[in-house]
Amino acid sequence: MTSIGTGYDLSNSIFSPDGRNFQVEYAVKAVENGGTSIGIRCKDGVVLAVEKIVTSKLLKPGANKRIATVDRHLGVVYSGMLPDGRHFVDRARDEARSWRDNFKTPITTSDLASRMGNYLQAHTLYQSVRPFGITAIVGGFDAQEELPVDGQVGSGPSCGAGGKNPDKKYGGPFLYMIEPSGLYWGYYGAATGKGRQAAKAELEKLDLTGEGITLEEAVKEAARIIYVAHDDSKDKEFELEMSWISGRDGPTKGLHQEVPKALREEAERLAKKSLDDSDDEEEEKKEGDKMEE
Amino acid sequence: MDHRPQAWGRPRDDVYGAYDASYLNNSGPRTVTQSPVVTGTSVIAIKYKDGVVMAADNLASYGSLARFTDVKRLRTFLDTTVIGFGGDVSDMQFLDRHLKELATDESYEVEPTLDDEDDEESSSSKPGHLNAANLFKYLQKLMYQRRNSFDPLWNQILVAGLDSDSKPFLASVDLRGTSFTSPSLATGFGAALAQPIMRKYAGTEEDAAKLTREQAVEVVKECMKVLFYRDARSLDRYSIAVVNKDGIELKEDEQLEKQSWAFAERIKGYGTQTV
Amino acid sequence: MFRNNYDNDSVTFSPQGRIFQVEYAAEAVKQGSVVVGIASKTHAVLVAIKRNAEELSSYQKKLFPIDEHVGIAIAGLTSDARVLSNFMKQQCLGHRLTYSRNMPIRSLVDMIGSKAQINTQHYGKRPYGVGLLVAGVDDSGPHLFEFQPSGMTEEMIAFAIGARSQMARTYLERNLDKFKTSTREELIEHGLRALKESLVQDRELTVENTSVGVVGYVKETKKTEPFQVFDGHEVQRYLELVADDKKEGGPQAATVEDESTAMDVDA
Amino acid sequence: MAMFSQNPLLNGPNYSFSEAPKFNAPEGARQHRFDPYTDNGGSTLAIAGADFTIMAGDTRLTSGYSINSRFHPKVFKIGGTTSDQSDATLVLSVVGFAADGEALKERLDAICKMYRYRHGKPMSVKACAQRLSTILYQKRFFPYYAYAILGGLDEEGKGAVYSYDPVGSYEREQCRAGGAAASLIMPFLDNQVNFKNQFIPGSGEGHALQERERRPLTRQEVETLVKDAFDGAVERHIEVGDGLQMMIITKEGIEEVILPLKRD
Repeated sequence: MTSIGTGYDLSNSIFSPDGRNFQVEYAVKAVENGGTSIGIRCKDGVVLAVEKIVTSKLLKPGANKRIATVDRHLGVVYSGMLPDGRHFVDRARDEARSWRDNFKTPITTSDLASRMGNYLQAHTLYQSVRPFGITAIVGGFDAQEELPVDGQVGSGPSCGAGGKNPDKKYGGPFLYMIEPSGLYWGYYGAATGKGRQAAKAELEKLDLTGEGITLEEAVKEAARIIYVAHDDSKDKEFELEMSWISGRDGPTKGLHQEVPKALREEAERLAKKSLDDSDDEEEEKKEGDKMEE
Repeated sequence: MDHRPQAWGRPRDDVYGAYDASYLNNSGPRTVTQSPVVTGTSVIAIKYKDGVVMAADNLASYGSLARFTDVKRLRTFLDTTVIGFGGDVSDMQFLDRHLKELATDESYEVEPTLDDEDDEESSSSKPGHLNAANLFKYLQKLMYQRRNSFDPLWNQILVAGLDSDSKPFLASVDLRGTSFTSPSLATGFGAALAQPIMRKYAGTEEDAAKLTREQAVEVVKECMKVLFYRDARSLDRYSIAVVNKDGIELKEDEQLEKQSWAFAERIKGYGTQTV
Repeated sequence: MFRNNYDNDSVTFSPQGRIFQVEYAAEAVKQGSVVVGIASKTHAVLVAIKRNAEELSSYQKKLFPIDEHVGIAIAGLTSDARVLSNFMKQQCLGHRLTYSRNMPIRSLVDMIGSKAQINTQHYGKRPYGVGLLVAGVDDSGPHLFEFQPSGMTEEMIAFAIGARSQMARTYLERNLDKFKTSTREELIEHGLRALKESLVQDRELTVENTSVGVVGYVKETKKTEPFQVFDGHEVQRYLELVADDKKEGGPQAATVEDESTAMDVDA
Repeated sequence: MAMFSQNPLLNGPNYSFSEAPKFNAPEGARQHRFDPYTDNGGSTLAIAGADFTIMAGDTRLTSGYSINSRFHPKVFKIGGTTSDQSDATLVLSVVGFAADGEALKERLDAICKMYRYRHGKPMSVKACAQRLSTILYQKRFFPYYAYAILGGLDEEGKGAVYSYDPVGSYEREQCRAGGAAASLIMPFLDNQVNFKNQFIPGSGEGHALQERERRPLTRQEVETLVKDAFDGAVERHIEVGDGLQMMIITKEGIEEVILPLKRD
């Protein structure tokens, strides 16, 4: 690391000779030692999941939620410095509200991602602030139907397309991930935090880009991936939290909600089972190699 | 040809005459609208044994013109509270949007209940969520604050639901922030026409607690009919809501029935008689 | 590695992604004397060891009522605690005036959480040097929250912070499953026993150095048993609950705390 | 109905103050400006005894000729640490414009609560009286349109009544009636509490006739006076009726009594 001792890594917004902002890179380190969080975009919705490391047995089980709702149709999960994550969520909720005040319609997922990306990027421009110590995954379902404008009275004109292009499809599920630098991309599957490598490997195995998987499958896959990602730091106990969003005719009726307890427990049972099966396969493989020597 | 920018995109003065800007108020203090434009008429409500029945017609009048006939003047909040708006419709829309944002904030506080297994939570008293009494206090402060800044929300609002002890709650607040509660309430014309009728059935809290749901709905429908007879800014299509601990049943397109205009014959000047 | 360049202010990340100023602030919490909190289905309890600067001086107050349904136990810089408790008091009063109900404990705690977070992200600001245990009741029953200088706030079944609080936490972990159905007196007893675990061997619980705070919630009637702090002789009846395993040699005089306290820590 | 009617004279009985907007306004002034005030009727009464104070008020709330509510209390315990005010020591009654009355009560209550939080003891009635005066005067040019009366026990445990005008001028008195029927009740109190125009028969001729000697009234006598005062007021004033709310402040605490009044 050419940074330490050169003095270029001491304050924010300073470029090192090779063009890097080390404070942002150090912020990414803070993200990496947080619990794993993932998002999966399926064809009829989005699933978010997070591995909440249980820091003390005295914590009240199920009380400390990490996945937050922004507006009603958007979910945010994050890894890294949790107070930074809460500040991120507060700001996201303000952005969603100001959008509604101006346009009288819910904010789209891409617009929220863009605004939050700007907010994080702004924290890399000045020495008076430090970058955010989180990477956030934003999942949402933008309305496909023509929603009545908030507070609308009467049903409006009955003729004409109302400015909509009839053959263009609007809305649908969206997934974005925003890094401390403010950089964000759209994803089919996103993962961050300690177990992100293992999680990414598992996500790539799923057929997310082609025909896509259903919401129910995604809930089961998400649980399994979190268990796999958690696998290496086996000692620490963890609590799985999952949320999902579907279209208006789907199970959550367009709202971002926590996955019901029964469904989550079922998904966890399958995840543990598939984890044990894959352990047995490794034993057989090892014995196989021994036999060959 | 006058190429100066002020002339761009404007009808020519030499053809149409100089522009009359007298209606603009470019001197004097910034003023806000202080009179109702599109208005809704009475909202009436009555308590009964397990909850509250509320009704309001679907008319929005523009002065004496029956301008909009499908305006929903009963709005719901978090399916625990029904809010009825009399007075200015644009202020109603603003308040409805504002309450929707308040409901969104409420949905952020996802409260794990005491214990998942031991008690079913009725919708009206979901722990942590604002009930009707809480929402009423909020609205009362909002209306009073707007009155203090001489920029009032020109409404009289009825709020119905359950209070913190899960008992029926009904209260009213108006554009000045004046608020009060009573076993039955009515705004506008309803205060003069409907209240005397409703008070026969729900004069005191004890009387109201004896009313069944059917009786309460019947009384409210009777009053809506009387109001249609006598209030010149009323309509025969209305919305009616029943709220109790199981939530809200809202019907937004009821037709007034059992009308009988026989009494009109006796009114001098009606139709052809000259007596 | 080179810790001293990265720990001057709260806007500098170290190469491992840590903010040392926030971690040092957490140390200030450990300077304060130990406090314990426990929540059950019907009550939330706070107990605290109070310290005096010298033999003849008064004892530092540790439990503060914020509103009729919520109170806090503090560990660390008392001045920071005063700023936070005044803020919490105003928020609860404002909430009650606006909604006429007990302010939900979670939203109250989130407020001081985001307040504290800001102090860890802007130059020229410093983290709060105090940790809080917030015990209260609202429509969804009793709650116990821990607040840390980093802005981290979490809901607990029981917890302890302050000097040697690890011993108290070990006691709490051993008796974890008893708390949910404990009665009001049992909760206080558990709290005091946990406190005793954290005492330096020759010190003990006395009416001078022990404070008890209790708040309750009756689910059927939705009534709140207001938050109340018991000090001095009012604590005697609770001390008797845990007087059974008193060490021989009778009550020694309370020796003065030996650690030197740099700042005006709550001793 | 009265609220939306364009005709100002229909704006209800103009007993307490004339609210009819002027029509002969100079050119350019708007005709129908928003009037932030209204009169919600009702009446209050406070009498201080030797070791008690009674604060009373009717529970009717009106606007114009309609009754809004038959039970809208005007007398409030303030300064308690809990929302049920079980340990409150002061009582405030407000009458006039109900929204201002409620706002005033909530502000004073919040201030008393903060005082108790900061000083560890309840506010004395004397201190609270002065604080209320400053609250009222802060809005001297957009007043709280409410006639406030503050009741409690002074440092020596004697009954204390402080009465106010809407902008904060105040005075400690033996008794005071406020609101719509004040003009009916106050003379009754002068005669029955302060024994005005009552003379000892045969005690002298002309100026030598001695006035009846004033003595502190017992609690029972005062309660009867309050009931009679309100029964009289209800008979002759349409804005008073439905219910009588009384709060009796003694050193044991504050007792509340609710009695029916005529509902016509």
